[in-house]
Amino acid sequence: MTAAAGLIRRDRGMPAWVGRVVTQLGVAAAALVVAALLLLVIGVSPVDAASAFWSGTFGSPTNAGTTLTQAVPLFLVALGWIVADKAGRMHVGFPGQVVTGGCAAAAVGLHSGGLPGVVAVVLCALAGIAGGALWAGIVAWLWASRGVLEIVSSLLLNLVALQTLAWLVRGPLQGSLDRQPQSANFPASALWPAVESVPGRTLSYDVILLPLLAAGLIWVFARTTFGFELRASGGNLEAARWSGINPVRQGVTAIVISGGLAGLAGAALLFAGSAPWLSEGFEAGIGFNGIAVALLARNSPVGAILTAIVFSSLNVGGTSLQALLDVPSSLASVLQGAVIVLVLVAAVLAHRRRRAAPIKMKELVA
Amino acid sequence: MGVLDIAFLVSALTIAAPILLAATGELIAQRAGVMNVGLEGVLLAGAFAGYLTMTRIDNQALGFLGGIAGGLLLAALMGVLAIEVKVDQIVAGIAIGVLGTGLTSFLDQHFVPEPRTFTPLPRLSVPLLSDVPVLGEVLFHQDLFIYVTVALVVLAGLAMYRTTWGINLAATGETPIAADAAGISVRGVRWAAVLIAGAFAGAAGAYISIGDVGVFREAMTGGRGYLAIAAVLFGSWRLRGLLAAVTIFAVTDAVQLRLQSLPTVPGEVWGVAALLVAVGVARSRRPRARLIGAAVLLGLVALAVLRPQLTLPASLWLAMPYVLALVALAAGRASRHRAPSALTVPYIRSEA
Amino acid sequence: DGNSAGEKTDGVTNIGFLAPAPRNDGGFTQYALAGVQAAVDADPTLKLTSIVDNAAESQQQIDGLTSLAAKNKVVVADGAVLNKAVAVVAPKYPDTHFVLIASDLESLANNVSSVTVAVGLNAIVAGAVASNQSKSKKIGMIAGPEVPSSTAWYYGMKQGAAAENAQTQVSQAYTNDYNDVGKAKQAAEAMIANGVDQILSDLDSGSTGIYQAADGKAGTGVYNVFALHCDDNPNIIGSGIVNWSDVLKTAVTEAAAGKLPAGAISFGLKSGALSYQFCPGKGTDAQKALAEKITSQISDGSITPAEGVLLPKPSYAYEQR
Amino acid sequence: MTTDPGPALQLTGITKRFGAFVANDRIDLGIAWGEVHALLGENGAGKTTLMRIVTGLYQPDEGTMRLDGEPVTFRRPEQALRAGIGMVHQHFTLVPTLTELENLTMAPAFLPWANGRSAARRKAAEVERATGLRIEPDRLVADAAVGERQRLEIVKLLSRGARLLIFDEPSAALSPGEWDELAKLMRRLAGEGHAVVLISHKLSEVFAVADRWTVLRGGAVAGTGDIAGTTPAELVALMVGESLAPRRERTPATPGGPALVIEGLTVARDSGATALDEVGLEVRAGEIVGIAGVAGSGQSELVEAVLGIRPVAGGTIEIGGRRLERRTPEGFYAAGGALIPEDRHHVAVIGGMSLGENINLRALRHAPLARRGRIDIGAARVRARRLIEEYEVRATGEHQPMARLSGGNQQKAVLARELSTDPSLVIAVQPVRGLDVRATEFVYRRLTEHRDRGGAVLLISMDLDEVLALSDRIAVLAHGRVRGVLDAADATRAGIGSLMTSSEVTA
Ligand SMILES: Nc1ncnc2c1ncn2[C@@H]1O[C@H](COP(=O)(O)OP(=O)(O)OP(=O)(O)O)[C@@H](O)[C@H]1O
Ligand SMILES: Nc1ncnc2c1ncn2[C@@H]1O[C@H](COP(=O)(O)OP(=O)(O)OP(=O)(O)O)[C@@H](O)[C@H]1O
Ligand SMILES: [Mg+2]
Ligand SMILES: [Mg+2]
Repeated sequence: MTAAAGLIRRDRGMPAWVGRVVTQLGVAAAALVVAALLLLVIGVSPVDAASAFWSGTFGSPTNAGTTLTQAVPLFLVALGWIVADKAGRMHVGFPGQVVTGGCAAAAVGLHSGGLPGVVAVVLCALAGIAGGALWAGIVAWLWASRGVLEIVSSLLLNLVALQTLAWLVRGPLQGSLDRQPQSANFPASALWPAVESVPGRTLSYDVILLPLLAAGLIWVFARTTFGFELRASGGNLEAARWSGINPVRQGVTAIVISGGLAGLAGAALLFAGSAPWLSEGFEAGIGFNGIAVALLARNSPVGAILTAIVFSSLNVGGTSLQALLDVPSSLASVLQGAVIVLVLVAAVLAHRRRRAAPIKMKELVA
Repeated sequence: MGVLDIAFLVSALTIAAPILLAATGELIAQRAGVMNVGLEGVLLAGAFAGYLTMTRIDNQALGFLGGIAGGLLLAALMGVLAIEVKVDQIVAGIAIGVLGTGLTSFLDQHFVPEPRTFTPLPRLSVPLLSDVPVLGEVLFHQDLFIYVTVALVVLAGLAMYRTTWGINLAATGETPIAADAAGISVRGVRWAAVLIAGAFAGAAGAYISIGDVGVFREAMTGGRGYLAIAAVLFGSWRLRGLLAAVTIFAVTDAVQLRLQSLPTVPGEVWGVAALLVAVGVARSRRPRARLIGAAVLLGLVALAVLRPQLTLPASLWLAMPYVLALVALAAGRASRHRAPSALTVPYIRSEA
Repeated sequence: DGNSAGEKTDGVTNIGFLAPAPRNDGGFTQYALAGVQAAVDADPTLKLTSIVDNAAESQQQIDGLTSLAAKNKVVVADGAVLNKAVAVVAPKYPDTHFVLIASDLESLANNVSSVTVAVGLNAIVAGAVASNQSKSKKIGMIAGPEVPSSTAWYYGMKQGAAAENAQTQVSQAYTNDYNDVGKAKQAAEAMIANGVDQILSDLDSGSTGIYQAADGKAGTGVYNVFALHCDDNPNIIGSGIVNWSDVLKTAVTEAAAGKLPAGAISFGLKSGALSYQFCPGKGTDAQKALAEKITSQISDGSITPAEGVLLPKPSYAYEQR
Repeated sequence: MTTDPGPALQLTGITKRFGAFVANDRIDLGIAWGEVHALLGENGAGKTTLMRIVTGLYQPDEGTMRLDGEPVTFRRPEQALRAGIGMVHQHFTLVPTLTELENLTMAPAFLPWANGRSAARRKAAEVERATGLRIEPDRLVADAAVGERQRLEIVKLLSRGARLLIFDEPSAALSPGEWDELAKLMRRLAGEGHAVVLISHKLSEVFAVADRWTVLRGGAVAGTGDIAGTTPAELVALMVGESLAPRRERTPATPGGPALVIEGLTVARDSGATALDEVGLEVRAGEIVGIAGVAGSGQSELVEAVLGIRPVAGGTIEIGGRRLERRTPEGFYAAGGALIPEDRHHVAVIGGMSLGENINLRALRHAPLARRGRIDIGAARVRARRLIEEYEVRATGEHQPMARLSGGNQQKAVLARELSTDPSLVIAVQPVRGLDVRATEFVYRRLTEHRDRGGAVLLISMDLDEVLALSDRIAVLAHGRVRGVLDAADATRAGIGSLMTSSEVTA
């Protein structure tokens, strides 16, 4: 039986599969053409740009490490979205949860100077998870007991979290040089370990979370009653309730788990990146980009690994295009937007070919 | 000197107008089932296109038309993605947000390297009415955009609630197959709604740039697009709720800017907050909510009377409107007006 | 690997520039960039290779600085908020010289020069003049984000106003964005409604909003920072000039020649980087005399800057990751 | 009626494929003005698909349609509606958040600012004058009962000028009284020159109203003819391809201990009004107790209270001799309960999940399929396949998404799920709704076998024949009270009928 339906789709026969790849290659080519045209507009050679992009993202172990490490928070948020989405809860509170997770982790991290490394690292990660989960818990509580739509409350809570962060880095957590709105640096012992052999130690060990969590999540959805009940609640809340599942509990759990994942992403941003301090913009848009990662991967955890790396290379490569070829930052974001649009279209076209559209059983009146 | 003076009301109105117009457009689109989370990008497109037009043809009417065209352009992209290709609307919106921000600043650097400044829209006084004390100054001495916004919002309300088109719109967002079966073109209605949203957001963007201040800056919309979306959601997809939300957002923002220049929070602010809570308590039916509300009310009244030397950091003040909105949602009775059922769901006939 | 930092090739010294704000912000970033450009124009062996702007987030700043450092001999980091990012990147590229603008940190690394201007000193003069000009004895300052360089203007104005008239009240407001014109307009209107009649704008393009608010209320004086903008609006009285362009030109030229010492370098009134200037036809003789008096009092030390007027200099030990 | 009706609608060689699956196979069908044409066939035979083609919801892969001799193609429902063809779908095409009047007003708007409400009100009044169908304009559709919604659908079609009306299993949602009204309406419409297509699994209904019939089997036409010249047995044989074995004689029940005991149960409706008033009821092991009553007598509240999703104001519920303390669906099932709910679409199936997962929906959460929270996928697959086979669910496999199954087959999957958990008590509400004849027989046999094995069954149905045929005892529910409990042997239609409609005085 296909407990993994929706995660792993079986295709019959090669032609559909081939067609999908062909479509995706076609759209990738289109994306490249669009990018090349934009670059030509400002007089940058697309070949130079390609090589600058490559060298900035995967051209050296150092940069590849950066790209992979920065993919982790995106991936964590994407997983958060997938968990909530499977339970039918469409919340968009990831930016807020990344921020609160990061703040909680930072608050702990700043005071963990005396602790042994392992303890500090684990404590910070747990604080991040707790911070995100707690913030998501508000969304969950409002939904479960007050009937407030999760998309509404989570959107508002994002705005609250951002302002709270702005206050924290000027108030209680401010501790930087120059009284800038930044915290002090976290003690080195609290930073997440990095792979020694990569020059610059840009590859943090948290990349192992990518395969680990993806596999874990697939397993949970396909092979555990918890995952099954979660999906059932998301598929049809009333039917789940009538068959003895507590869909409210499942929904609350899913929202809280997804908040915890986003909170962990916040901790990863601060403790696994190369900027070990809390600053106002540290969330860097990964809350929403993580949703895009999940959706472009069609909510597949394995696909999310790839899309997260693609997204992170777009970010990192965009910066290196600016630094190496003087491509303006605005053009870098235009390229990013164009690539997302084209990838979206590719995903849908490839999907159409497969003729196995996911079913939204939008019941009519009855 | 006070916080809640005439200038304050005028300022709140100016803050509110573009958000209100963009939110009304977005409400129409969402009632048809299309959510554009990249509204910020559409606003920017309108702001830049209006400004660009002004740099070429120094005419405010044409400038606004340019802004509308800019908004329509990005909205049309949303339409193609959401209605034709049927991609996921949330990612499409994210992409549109990124594109709007990037494109406008790129084109700005390219086409208008030397920033220009234009005269903002002049204030027009409505004869006689503008002489009414306080209200006259606030309501009848405004620029044309604000009058037009009010007119458009009223029109949008009439269209949504008093016409066949409004019924079709609601049906398309709620049960597209029912609309389809009744002969309504789901695509047609969704396209119309998305384009109206684009035109409204484009005009609102043009107001932010050439209408209010006469300049364009990268990312100058400063999150107003997100506020507009929040207002639609917080307003439970109804025009009345949306108005309430925009009012809360604009008033708190205007208060916040005033409070920063004051050493302590003046008593009248607590008083107004107490008034708001009192209204909430009066409307609430749940005993527990009333109890909590009454306690909060008492606290606020105490603050208003005692006027303690209290001050709140600016960022926490800025968080207030959202906290207020959340409290209002939590205290309100579960409304039967929920999100349109088909919001963000592409309509594919064979799967309906 | 980073150590192969951009050397002089063909006798050309490459310069890179990174800013958290947009390059055409009509203010701080734009003036700094103009200074770099002036240095490059003046010396054919200097070349501005790339500009990374809008780098608002720490990780992105580090990535940008890293890429720039690999390719350039001199890297300008335009804003004190970049201090930590510079502290991370600089030690990895000992052959690249980092010029950190608007920061006064002493010892980040021995290839980093923190170049700043004591803007607060200028604010004392501006505060005294504004207080003298004010009829309501209420003056104010509007800035973008609440950061030390902005609060320095506030505290300086406060000190200067107190020196001129102990009754004068000084208020402050932050729009959180140097370039949000609409917000600036709202903030200025709010101040004016509260009786403030002299406003100093520590904003970039946001200043336009203050002009428009002042236009609506005759008799309101506006003061700029960085440069004179007298043509922009008739209400402008003067400006607390901060000559970032000159500072940057000097710093970049020296850094390219290897002559800029590491550590904090602060420019002040004596160097000419700071000065208070009136717009043509503005300012009474008494006010001009007042400005000169205050300036010389600061210079000779009879006015010592109050707390918050100068940027803090914490002792700071960076722990490298 | 015209002298020469002629073919109003002529389908020739209509074929529709879903992927490799052929749902309609070269179908020829003629429908004349002035007739009620019954479209019959087993679950999954392709009836709904064919009618969706006729109304422009699907495009045929092959074949042509002629309306009054003119070739027509409908690419969307509007075109069909313009040509005068409308359909009352099994799942209504109404907008629940709008009022009934607004649902009528909903139409392509040529002038965006026009308000069609008053015109719609006028048209509704015209339809009422012509047919007697009355709507309540200002009521939200969400608040309307199923029969009322169906009436609204019909008014909608008539007011839009439909001349050929298609009804897809209309009686499935109706009480017998409502059905009688609908039947009369169909006859009247046909008498006025309309054409009516009726899809139904109940031959009694077909013989009561239809003039002609067409039977589909496996997507192809198996036969067509006049009602007058045929018998139910003949049609059944055509539908299933063989003649059905006659129903076995019922053995008398041998009731054991109490399986479900309800005492003094008082439950409120959503609106706060009393739905059940001190209801007492006992179902013993080894017997089938039927509950008869007109729709809205409190049946759904009774089910929801026993299941544990509706708060009770007073009274006790015991299952298997144990009183349920914290009443939750989980507790109900744990006590050995099973439930075939009435509203399959909303509360019984999960359309986005596979058939297999739906069949195992409850079993997957306990041993033997799951141990310590981990699912044994292999065992689950085997079980799903066995049940699909045993309950004759027509599907491409256990992977097929539930929403892609025909209505009847979804119902069979629900039956398989509920009856396979070895329950001591089965609550079956309208268990054969939407099922074809053979499947109906199958379900009746299953319920009876369950009883014979010592299980208890509480059968709730609006169909008095069903209650009479299956029950050992019959409780009559009216206005939230049990008006009497009869032994099936003594029960007559008339006796039950008078209890069902009894007023407050008799108690
Ligand atoms: N089975 C399907 N799978 C995917 N997309 C579909 C399917 N059926 C229809 N569509 C898409 O839905 C849209 C409308 O479909 P169709 O062409 O059948 O309607 P139409 O007659 O054009 O309707 P209208 O003119 O009212 O919009 C088209 O963009 C089509 O690509
Ligand atoms: N969209 C679809 N995709 C794939 N298969 C489908 C689709 N719609 C229907 N089918 C299949 O086509 C067959 C015919 O379905 P249809 O709904 O027409 O049956 P029906 O005769 O109306 O049955 P019932 O009496 O159960 O309502 C079924 O086997 C069903 O699974
Ligand atoms: Mg059917
Ligand atoms: Mg078409």
